[in-house]
Amino acid sequence: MTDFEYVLGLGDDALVAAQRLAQWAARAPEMEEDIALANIALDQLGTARLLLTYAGELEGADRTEDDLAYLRDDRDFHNCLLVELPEQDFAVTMAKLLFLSAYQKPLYDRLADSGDERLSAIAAKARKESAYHLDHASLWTVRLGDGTDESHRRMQDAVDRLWPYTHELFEGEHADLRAQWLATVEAVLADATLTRPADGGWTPGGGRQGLHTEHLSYLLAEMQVVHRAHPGARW
Amino acid sequence: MTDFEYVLGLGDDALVAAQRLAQWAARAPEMEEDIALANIALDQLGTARLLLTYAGELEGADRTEDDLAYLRDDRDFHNCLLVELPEQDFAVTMAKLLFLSAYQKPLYDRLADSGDERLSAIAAKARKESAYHLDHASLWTVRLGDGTDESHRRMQDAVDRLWPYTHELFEGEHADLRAQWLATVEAVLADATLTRPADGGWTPGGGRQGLHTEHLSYLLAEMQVVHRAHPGARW
Amino acid sequence: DHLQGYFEAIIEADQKVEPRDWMPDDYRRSLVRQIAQHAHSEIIGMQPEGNWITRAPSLKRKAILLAKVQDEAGHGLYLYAAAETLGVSRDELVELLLSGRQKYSSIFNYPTLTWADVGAIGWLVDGAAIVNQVPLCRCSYGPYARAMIRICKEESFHQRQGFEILHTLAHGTPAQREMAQDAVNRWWYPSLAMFGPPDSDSTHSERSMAWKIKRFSNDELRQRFVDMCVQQASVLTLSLPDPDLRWNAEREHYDFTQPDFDELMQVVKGNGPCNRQRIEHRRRAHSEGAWVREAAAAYAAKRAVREPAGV
Amino acid sequence: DHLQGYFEAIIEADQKVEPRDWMPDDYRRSLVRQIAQHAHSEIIGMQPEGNWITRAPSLKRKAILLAKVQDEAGHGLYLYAAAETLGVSRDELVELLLSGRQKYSSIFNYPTLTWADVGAIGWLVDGAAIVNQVPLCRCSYGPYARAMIRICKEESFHQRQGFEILHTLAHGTPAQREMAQDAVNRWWYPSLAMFGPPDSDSTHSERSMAWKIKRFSNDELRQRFVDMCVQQASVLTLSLPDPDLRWNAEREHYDFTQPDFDELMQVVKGNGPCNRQRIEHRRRAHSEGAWVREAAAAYAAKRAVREPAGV
Repeated sequence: MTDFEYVLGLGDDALVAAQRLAQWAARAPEMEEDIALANIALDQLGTARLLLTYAGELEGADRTEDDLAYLRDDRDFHNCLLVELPEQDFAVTMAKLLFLSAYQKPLYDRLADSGDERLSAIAAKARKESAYHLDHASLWTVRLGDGTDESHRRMQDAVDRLWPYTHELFEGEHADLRAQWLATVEAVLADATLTRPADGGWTPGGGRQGLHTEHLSYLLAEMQVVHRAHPGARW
Repeated sequence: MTDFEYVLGLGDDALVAAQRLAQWAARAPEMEEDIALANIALDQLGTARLLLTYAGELEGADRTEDDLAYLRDDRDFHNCLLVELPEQDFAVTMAKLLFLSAYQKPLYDRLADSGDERLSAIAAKARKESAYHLDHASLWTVRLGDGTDESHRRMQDAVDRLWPYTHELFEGEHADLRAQWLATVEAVLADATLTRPADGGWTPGGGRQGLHTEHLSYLLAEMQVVHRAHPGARW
Repeated sequence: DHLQGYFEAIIEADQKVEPRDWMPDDYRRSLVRQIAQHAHSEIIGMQPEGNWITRAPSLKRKAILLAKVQDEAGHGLYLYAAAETLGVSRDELVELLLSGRQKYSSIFNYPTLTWADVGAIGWLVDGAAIVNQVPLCRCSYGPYARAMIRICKEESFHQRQGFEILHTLAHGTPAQREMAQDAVNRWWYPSLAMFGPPDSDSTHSERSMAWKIKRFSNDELRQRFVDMCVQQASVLTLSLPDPDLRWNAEREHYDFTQPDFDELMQVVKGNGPCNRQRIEHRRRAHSEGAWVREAAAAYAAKRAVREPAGV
Repeated sequence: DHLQGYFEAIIEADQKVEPRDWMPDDYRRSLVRQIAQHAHSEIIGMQPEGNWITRAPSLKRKAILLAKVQDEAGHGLYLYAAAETLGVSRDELVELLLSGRQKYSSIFNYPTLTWADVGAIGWLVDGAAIVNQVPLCRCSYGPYARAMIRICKEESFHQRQGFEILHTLAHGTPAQREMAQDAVNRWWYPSLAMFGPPDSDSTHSERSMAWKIKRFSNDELRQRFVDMCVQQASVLTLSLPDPDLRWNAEREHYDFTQPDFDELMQVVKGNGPCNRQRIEHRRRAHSEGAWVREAAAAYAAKRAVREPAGV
């Protein structure tokens, strides 16, 4: 049977990614991008809801998507560190999205063919969305990498900063997805005239075990504040 | 008898000011200033605790300082808007502190002589601290105003932005304190080679009635998150 | 002359004026002003509701609100496109917004203080917008009328969502109910003010009516809105904060207290609670995004050189 | 020679070397390195605890924590002043910190994840610091020894506060108790690693001992710390995360599992969870504050011209 914490981790990835993307609402660099980022946030949020609902069923303790989203502390979140990092710079947002979607796409492809019918149905829907996210992030990575000097510098800086966090995506059973991920990402970086960072050195992790950065608890404090202030209320 | 909401408003001013100042911890422009800002935050926090405790007693509903600080929403906070405004710029912090301490000082002077013994004792302690805050803010206002072109521009900008919010301080029974406040502030601004903004036009208010800016609820979400996550716990 | 006559005949016959048609300069200017203001309002209007996306109290509500704010960006884009058919560019209009030379709806200069404000904005503000905008679907200028049809459809969806939020809160815990009533109390009069000054003081109305840009007067629309809200408030079990609100059997309308038009004028002049915050937010987003837009332009220029059209 | 002989006699007699005294270059360099690293640790150490000031769960705890972080800034200042007596300036040392050429204690490269971490840092990290630092109060270099006396007094105050936080949590609700145990589990081994590599691998120790900068070996101090913590943990009713921890009657010490020194070396090399975050935070504070420091300098220069000394 599919593991509760595994599904929870996937759901938390999507939920935290959605929350970070939603912070761009009404402050994207152009209006079309406001719409695109909201779209992607909505996709991630939609997948998060399906996954958290399913995780709750697997757990069998009657926890709903909202119980799981709003009533856990950061020590009980299983998302990878990548998605929780702050993104004040649009280049960081695009680098995160590139790395995340290049991982989610093949992962969902695989899950769509898994024996678990529920998970397979969720993944079949999500993989189409991931393909769009990957296209969007690739397009911007290339534009920014091959745009102006400033945008090149910012995009390279974002890629360099985030690269160490991508190792965590391929921990354990996902190790073999890295080859495909690298092929995708390396091609985009090359197109974008960006340097692919070296591996090794610092490889932060721990998110899947609930050991997060100091950023996540702030994100959750904001996300959960209204829900927690009204215990037991319906919305 | 002294009014519960009046004392609560004074306490909320001090509490919210302390919370904003505490956000500077470990990121002040120089190490000495880290110490000074922490000192001022501690003073404001100390006064806030005394005032909130006293407010709780006046109310007579057994609410402690922590009940009042941690279990009210922004609609029930009575602080002036000035203290809740974000302060990412050191010039804004100093302008806020100048305006606030030039108001708290004569206010506490007056309360120290009031017939309410408790309030009088609290104010007698707080007014000495306010005198120090005022000195510190005046010093920096002059340094920044009469420093470099950049610091002059930033300091003037901070003064201009915050000036409209100072009208709220003198609503109602505090109206007559404005003359003394103006005398203090105008002298500092003159020393600092800064232009005293014109009155009139926009005079935002509502804080004393619980009508705040959109910033306060974020501040409270962060401040209250741990306390609220553990209802009834002792710390 | 001939062109003027043709234009007047189109208006008379309730036909649409199209971009290629001749139109009087004043008609064009008037439309640009109105459509631009409407577009700006959608863009600025994303802020007060966007303020609660990250804090929405359920994932379902978060998704609905995110989609709504996204719709507003979309409405902004349709409307700028409609204005562009009149010979101004979006960049020019955005510049006029950022420099304060063009306005947006004053309603967005009030703060959203609680989650219930999201409900109240949906119910009251979108409700008022619909009452204002439904007649614009028959506006004489084709592109604007067609944009409005699409927008109104989505707005009524938003209004129903706002109503649902308030309904849930009003039938929830005492704290939720109190939050809902408080939000309605704060948004009621600003919503009434959305219909503009009373007919006696309205400057542009008469000509707009003649040109069939506008079809009803401010006061007529305001009355229609009040009548609609009274019904719905009773379903919500929430009260409207007007002690003088009552049915007038003679007029077959509700009597009500007018909003404070002096306050409205103050807000229009820039002295509302959030005018500065809203415009600064927009300016900051615009300036912080400049390097991204420049990069996109630089990349497009490089591409154009590398891959000439048709290759 | 004569000076060398005098220096050695001072050391031998357990007297203090003072700034005006001659000292060997290596002694000076060694002290500068150690005092600077200690000062940097106080300054960087403000961050992990500072992370919880705005979220402290009671006003009393908020005040205590704020005062503690303030004390750390004060310790940083004493220590930079002590280093300055050796002929380096604070600005130079800060530059060495920001550029990564000088280190700070690796313990601060771990994140503070919950409120209980504030307690665990106070109890374990300050506890370890005290065990390390108490012997430094007798260090042969006068200014450092005197700074340490003052610092140790405050540190033991901080340690007691940390202990109290954990004691309250451990005797509170089940969630609080769990939070406390979790924090102790996470901070235990990093705290043991604060005493540095095992004596067999320690590079600078021997000479420092001869010069009476250091008085006990890393392993001696680590053992002292373990023995102390076992007692206190039982009062806290919390366990230490080491299944092999037990009293050894022969040694009259507790046996314990050594920390993972490979992990320590990784963190020292820059690969701990928060190395980048901590140093970037410090760099950002420094660079964002540059305009303020420049303004203060410009103002002081103007004043000096306007009001010459003595006027």
